[in-house]
Amino acid sequence: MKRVAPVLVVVGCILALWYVMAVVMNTQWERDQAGRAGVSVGWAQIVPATMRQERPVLPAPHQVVAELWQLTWVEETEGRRGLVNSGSLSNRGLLIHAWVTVSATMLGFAMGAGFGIFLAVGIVYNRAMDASVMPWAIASQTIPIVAIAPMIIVVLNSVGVAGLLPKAIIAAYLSFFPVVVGMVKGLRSPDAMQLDLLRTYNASAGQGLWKLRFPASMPYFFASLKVGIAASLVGTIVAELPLGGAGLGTRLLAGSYYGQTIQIWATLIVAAILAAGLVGAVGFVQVRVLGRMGMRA
Amino acid sequence: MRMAAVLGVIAGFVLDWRLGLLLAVWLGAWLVNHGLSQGGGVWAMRLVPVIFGLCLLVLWQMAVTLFAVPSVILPGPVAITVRFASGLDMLWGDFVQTFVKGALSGYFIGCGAAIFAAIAVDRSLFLQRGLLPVASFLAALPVVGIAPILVMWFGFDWQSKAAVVVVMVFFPVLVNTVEGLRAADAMQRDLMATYSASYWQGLVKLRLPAAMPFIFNGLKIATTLAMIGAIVAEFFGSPTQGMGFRISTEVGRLGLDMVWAQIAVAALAGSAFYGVVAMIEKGVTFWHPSQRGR
Amino acid sequence: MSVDAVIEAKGVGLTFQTSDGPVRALTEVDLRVEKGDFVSFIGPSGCGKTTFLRCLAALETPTAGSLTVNGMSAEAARQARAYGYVFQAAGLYPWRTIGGNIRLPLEIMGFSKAEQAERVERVLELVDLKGFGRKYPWQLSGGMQQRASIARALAFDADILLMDEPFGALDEIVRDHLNEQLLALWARTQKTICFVTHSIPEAVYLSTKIVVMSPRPGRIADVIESPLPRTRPLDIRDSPEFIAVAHRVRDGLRAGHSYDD
Amino acid sequence: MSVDAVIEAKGVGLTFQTSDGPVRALTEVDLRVEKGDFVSFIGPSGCGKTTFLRCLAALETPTAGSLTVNGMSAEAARQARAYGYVFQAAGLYPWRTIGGNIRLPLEIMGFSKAEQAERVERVLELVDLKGFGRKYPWQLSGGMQQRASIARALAFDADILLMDEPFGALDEIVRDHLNEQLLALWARTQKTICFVTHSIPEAVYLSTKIVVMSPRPGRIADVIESPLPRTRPLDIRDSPEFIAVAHRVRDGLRAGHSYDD
Amino acid sequence: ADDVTLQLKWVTQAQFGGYYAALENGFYEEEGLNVTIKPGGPDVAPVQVLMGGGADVMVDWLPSALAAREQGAPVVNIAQPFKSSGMMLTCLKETGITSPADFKGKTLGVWFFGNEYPFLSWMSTLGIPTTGGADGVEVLKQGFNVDPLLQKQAACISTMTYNEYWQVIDAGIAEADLVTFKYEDQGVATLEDGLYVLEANLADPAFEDKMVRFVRASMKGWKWAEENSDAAAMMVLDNDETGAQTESHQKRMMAEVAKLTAGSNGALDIAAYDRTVATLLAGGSDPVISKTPEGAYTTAITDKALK
Ligand SMILES: Nc1ncnc2c1ncn2[C@@H]1O[C@H](COP(=O)(O)OP(=O)(O)OP(=O)(O)O)[C@@H](O)[C@H]1O
Ligand SMILES: Nc1ncnc2c1ncn2[C@@H]1O[C@H](COP(=O)(O)OP(=O)(O)OP(=O)(O)O)[C@@H](O)[C@H]1O
Ligand SMILES: Cc1ncc(C[n+]2csc(CCO)c2C)c(N)n1
Ligand SMILES: [Mg+2]
Ligand SMILES: [Mg+2]
Repeated sequence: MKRVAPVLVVVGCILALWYVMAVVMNTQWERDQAGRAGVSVGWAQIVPATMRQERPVLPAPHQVVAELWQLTWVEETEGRRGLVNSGSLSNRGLLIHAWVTVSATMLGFAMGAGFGIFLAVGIVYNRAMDASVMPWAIASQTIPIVAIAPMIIVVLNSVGVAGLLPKAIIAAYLSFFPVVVGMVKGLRSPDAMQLDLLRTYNASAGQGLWKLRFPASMPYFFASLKVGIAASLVGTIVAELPLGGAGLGTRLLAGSYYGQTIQIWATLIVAAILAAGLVGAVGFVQVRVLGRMGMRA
Repeated sequence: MRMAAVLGVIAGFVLDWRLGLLLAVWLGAWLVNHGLSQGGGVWAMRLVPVIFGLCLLVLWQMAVTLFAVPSVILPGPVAITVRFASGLDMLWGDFVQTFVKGALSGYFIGCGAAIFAAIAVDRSLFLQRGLLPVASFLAALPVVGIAPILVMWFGFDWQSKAAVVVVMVFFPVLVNTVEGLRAADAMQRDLMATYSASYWQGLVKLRLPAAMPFIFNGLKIATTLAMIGAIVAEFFGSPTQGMGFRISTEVGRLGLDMVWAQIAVAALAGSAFYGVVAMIEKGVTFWHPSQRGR
Repeated sequence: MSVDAVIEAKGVGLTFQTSDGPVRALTEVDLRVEKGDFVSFIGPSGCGKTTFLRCLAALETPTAGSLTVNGMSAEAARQARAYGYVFQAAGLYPWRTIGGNIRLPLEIMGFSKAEQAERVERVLELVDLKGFGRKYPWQLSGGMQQRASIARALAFDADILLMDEPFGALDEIVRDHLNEQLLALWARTQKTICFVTHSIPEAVYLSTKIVVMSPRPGRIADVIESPLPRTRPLDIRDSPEFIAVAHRVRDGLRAGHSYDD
Repeated sequence: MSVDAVIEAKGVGLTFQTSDGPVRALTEVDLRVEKGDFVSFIGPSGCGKTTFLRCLAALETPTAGSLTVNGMSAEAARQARAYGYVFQAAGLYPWRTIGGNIRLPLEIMGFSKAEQAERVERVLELVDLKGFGRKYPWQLSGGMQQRASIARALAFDADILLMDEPFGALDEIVRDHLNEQLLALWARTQKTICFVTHSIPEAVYLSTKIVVMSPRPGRIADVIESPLPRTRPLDIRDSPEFIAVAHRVRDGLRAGHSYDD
Repeated sequence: ADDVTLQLKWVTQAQFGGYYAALENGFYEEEGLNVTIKPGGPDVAPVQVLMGGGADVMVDWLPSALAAREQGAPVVNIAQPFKSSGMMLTCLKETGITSPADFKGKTLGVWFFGNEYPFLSWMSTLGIPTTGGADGVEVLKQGFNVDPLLQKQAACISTMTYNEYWQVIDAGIAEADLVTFKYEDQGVATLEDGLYVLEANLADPAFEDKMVRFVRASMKGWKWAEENSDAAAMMVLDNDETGAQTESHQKRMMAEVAKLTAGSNGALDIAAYDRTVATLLAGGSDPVISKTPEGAYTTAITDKALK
């Protein structure tokens, strides 16, 4: 209760502010419309009108909620292509798009995390890699991959890399960096004494990695996985923009072409819930693993 | 290890002589770097990343030339450099529009706001419990979703780019600062209590200085985000200038050399921005073991 | 009574509320410290020495009993800046020079710039660190840092000095040296000092009064008034009186110690 | 000579190359340790005690002189896993249980599973930690952790035990207790022990041979053969012989100590 | 059956209804073709896809195809199902714009990504600089939708007769409150949605034959779609993976598109082609193309297909 109450209050404040902003931002349109129609309107008409526009500048929260409901439950139960009527998830609803995005996110995340760990081990064990990789890894992240993702997707597509993979590659590109940074920190976290101990046992490099560096890096590992999986989701969504298939990214853009603000917001909320869910899942694994390792996460 | 690499090169030659050539160049550069890093002088270590980068560029050019990749798919570094040199005016104009106006202003506003918010959050347990989870939820909103909305709200010019940047950098800086403000250890705080110092004295003399390493962590992450945010926002509407505008327009016109020249500018500016913040960090947190060690 | 009670504790108790249930750190502590006393607290780990010192400094609030410092509540004494506190580790702020660290309390208490500079010089001299004011903490050895932190506590002329194992991390020789200096300082300034230590010789060497504590929950097992004279050369430690006191302390400690850790 | 030299150092010197120029940590160290000796190293901070121990363990390589361990080079001895090393802090891996920590060297050295289990049990008993094998380090007190780390060093039956201030962080009573136990263990196993400490009583109480070092650069100032019998109750520390040896150690230390830190 | 991949210029919508109609009605199958239609999007350059080998044939506008040709991407027009241009500039009446002369000093929304060429050549024929100022027009890179007009960030925006224009109407602005300038009416129309392939591929008779069949089936699809516009729109909907298109909007779009394809049998109208080239070359200081293109179209395919 102590934890929930403040969140509720803050959410309440945000909702209140949101309504106020909705009125403020949508008023102009009502006035313009009235002006074009040649009638004069007062606040009493404007305020309720701002909350039920079809293309609001800022949709009111209840409009977004209604849209969410519409695009999930209603679409699947009543829609022509919904679960009930067609036996498969409807592509008009958001569930299937969320699923497509999540699966590419997971694949990309697995690739990115794997690559990140590989690089981190290399950096820690190889002086040449230590000196050369990091500056370029930083530089790689200053490339606006998000901006050139469409081009990359098109090029990959044209050389026959299609399906989940191109999206996953962009997702991996964004998620490997936090993993490298975190894992290098983590693999280097054992102190000199812990390392010396293994030298007194004349342990091999491999034993050092498995018995000391990996276990010691776990807290850093999970912290960077959380950042990495969120980055991976962003990468997937960006990569979906030009694909025109299923996925939340396409869906966001499609909402945008047709100026369906409410639908964009609903999709955004789903994306944020997904992100929270993915990060939460990593956190769940973290608690389990660290718990089994006797560490208090 | 070395044996395996040589075998790889030979296998490459057998499959396709062009592939073999690429692998051979790669192996050569790697061996040079390996030798340098074993030697271990200060200058040698500086040279290693440079050789690594040059090697990547040479491989890129070779791949493009040897495999005759059409320039509308991927131009080589030489073509990009030529375009870079001939388009300096345009690149500069775009750079000012996107980086100086959009990214920098958004960066300063966003980071400043985040630090103030962090102080507020730190002061109030209530905000800490309420605001942080909500903020982390909002931070998960993908940029590409927010950008069109912000462009709709703040117009086409750099203000909307700055707004996107503000949104992007806010959370990482907030989280790091909040964590940093807690970094002062119990003993250091108790010391302040024994002086019966006021809240503000404690903040200015203890907690902010102690938080600096964390704050700079956030500020460094934010540099790369600022660059990306400003560019992406231009995809959703912009004046006819700006790096994002140019990238998207030139892709449509198949001016891929210009696209890559812009990417080079972004990478250079981004790395330099990162470097500058890292240098300031070095000056401000000179006392921190991580800085002293080096 | 003829002498002033600087510290007066009656039935002081403190129970921490933790997630595993309450932890009784102190119970029924009665103690009277007079002006100019040098009181050492000794006892096994976890017996509440630090906790008691923190109560004196109003960094913790006792949950039972009454505690006065200089005739007022500990909290009031803290706000009156009645004492200097020296922690186990030096606890210097790494971003300030040694001079800057010593200046810190002076800035907070609003001394004038000139006064600050003058006092910093004076206490640096007092702890034998003249000329080190512009160095950063990490440029000094552990012993020097510890002296700087004592200088910091001395800078604003509090009557009471609370020291929590200030020399715990130092080697024996440096420690002997600092012990001598501390005694000299005490003699010169006539401050009241409360001093926590783990070392029996240190406690016996320094104190006019030794408080032996026993754990679970923290209680006072014995209070020993030292028969040693106020002026003490280092080799007093081989004298029979010294050894006798040390024995009594060790016995007091043994009694309270269980070997299960 | 009739007894075997386990450690033989002749003119050992070590200079660290740092960014501020070379630091001479050790010069001209000559020392001979025989099988079954208990050698203590004592000296002011920074005099090179740790460095010398690390040279013995081949964790550092001397830049001058010759050093043999068990008749071979230190590096060869390390590869032959000739010794167990106990660090100042317990240095247990927090993600392994006490049993797991003790098993670590056994896993690395390729003992069979059964043998591992058997040895873990045996050494746990040896250090009085039977039944704690499944606990995590943080569930134990500092003293218990230190014993676990000794158990870890004992598990693989090295002849030589190198201990670098193993009890530095513990309180006096616990320390006394562990000292007694260590002596008992030494008597039982007849190992050769090299032991670094800051405490004069500890050095005198434990050792058959006390090496007093002096700094800048690290040299051996004095080597004292202890006249005390091998079996030592705690109160031997009040005996005149003990006090005499302690005095000699203190004088040796004083001589090498300069008070500029 | 022979595989053919078609890369669209834009997302799945009724603008491409003819191809979907041909697909769904089995016209491609009848010609022995197995056709895959790849949707495009705002950041997909169809020429890139074609050059990369990701598609055999693409839908593109003539101006951007010619510009690509100059950039060294040898694409060739093989058919032109769209006879007239659907592009226009839509302005709010309240801004006081009644003729192109009123553009000066105003802000106009323009699509880029290769769609800017018609606008730029129009402005240069009007002699209006696009760099802002009192005598020129301020150009905005218009995003995906009509918001700039609704939010009054621009006085006019680019619209297609079949798409964005109706979005403005749907948003609640009456036709009477709008002023439109069709490129067609201004004499600056350029040819839109044509079919293009790589020049090198045409040398291969098997490929040429495939294209002949493809164009024949596609045109059959277009003519069917013109007749049955509502049914064609439903086919488009069925092929929309994003699920974002609405039935009413697509039906209306199909009807509008039918007006643009009406009268075309697929063969390129050489006169219209020459007019487009002339417009593009006339671009003043910054022409879209710098020299008259050679071999940018072939009538060989349509000649055979229409036999
Ligand atoms: N903040 C706290 N919350 C809960 N328990 C505490 C807290 N601080 C101290 N304790 C407990 O109170 C008891 C006394 O602690 P204290 O630190 O005073 O011991 P100490 O005598 O100073 O020990 P040491 O010699 O190890 O410093 C211990 O059992 C400790 O675990
Ligand atoms: N890796 C190193 N690089 C440079 N100098 C070093 C290094 N290790 C130790 N030294 C220096 O060598 C000298 C001896 O250090 P050492 O750690 O052996 O001292 P010690 O006697 O163990 O001291 P203490 O009692 O504080 O543990 C010191 O001056 C120290 O600063
Ligand atoms: C970035 C962007 N470019 C173009 C259009 C407009 N548009 C919609 S359909 C179509 C015809 C394509 O054949 C065009 C040009 C847009 N909305 N956004
Ligand atoms: Mg304590
Ligand atoms: Mg040492």
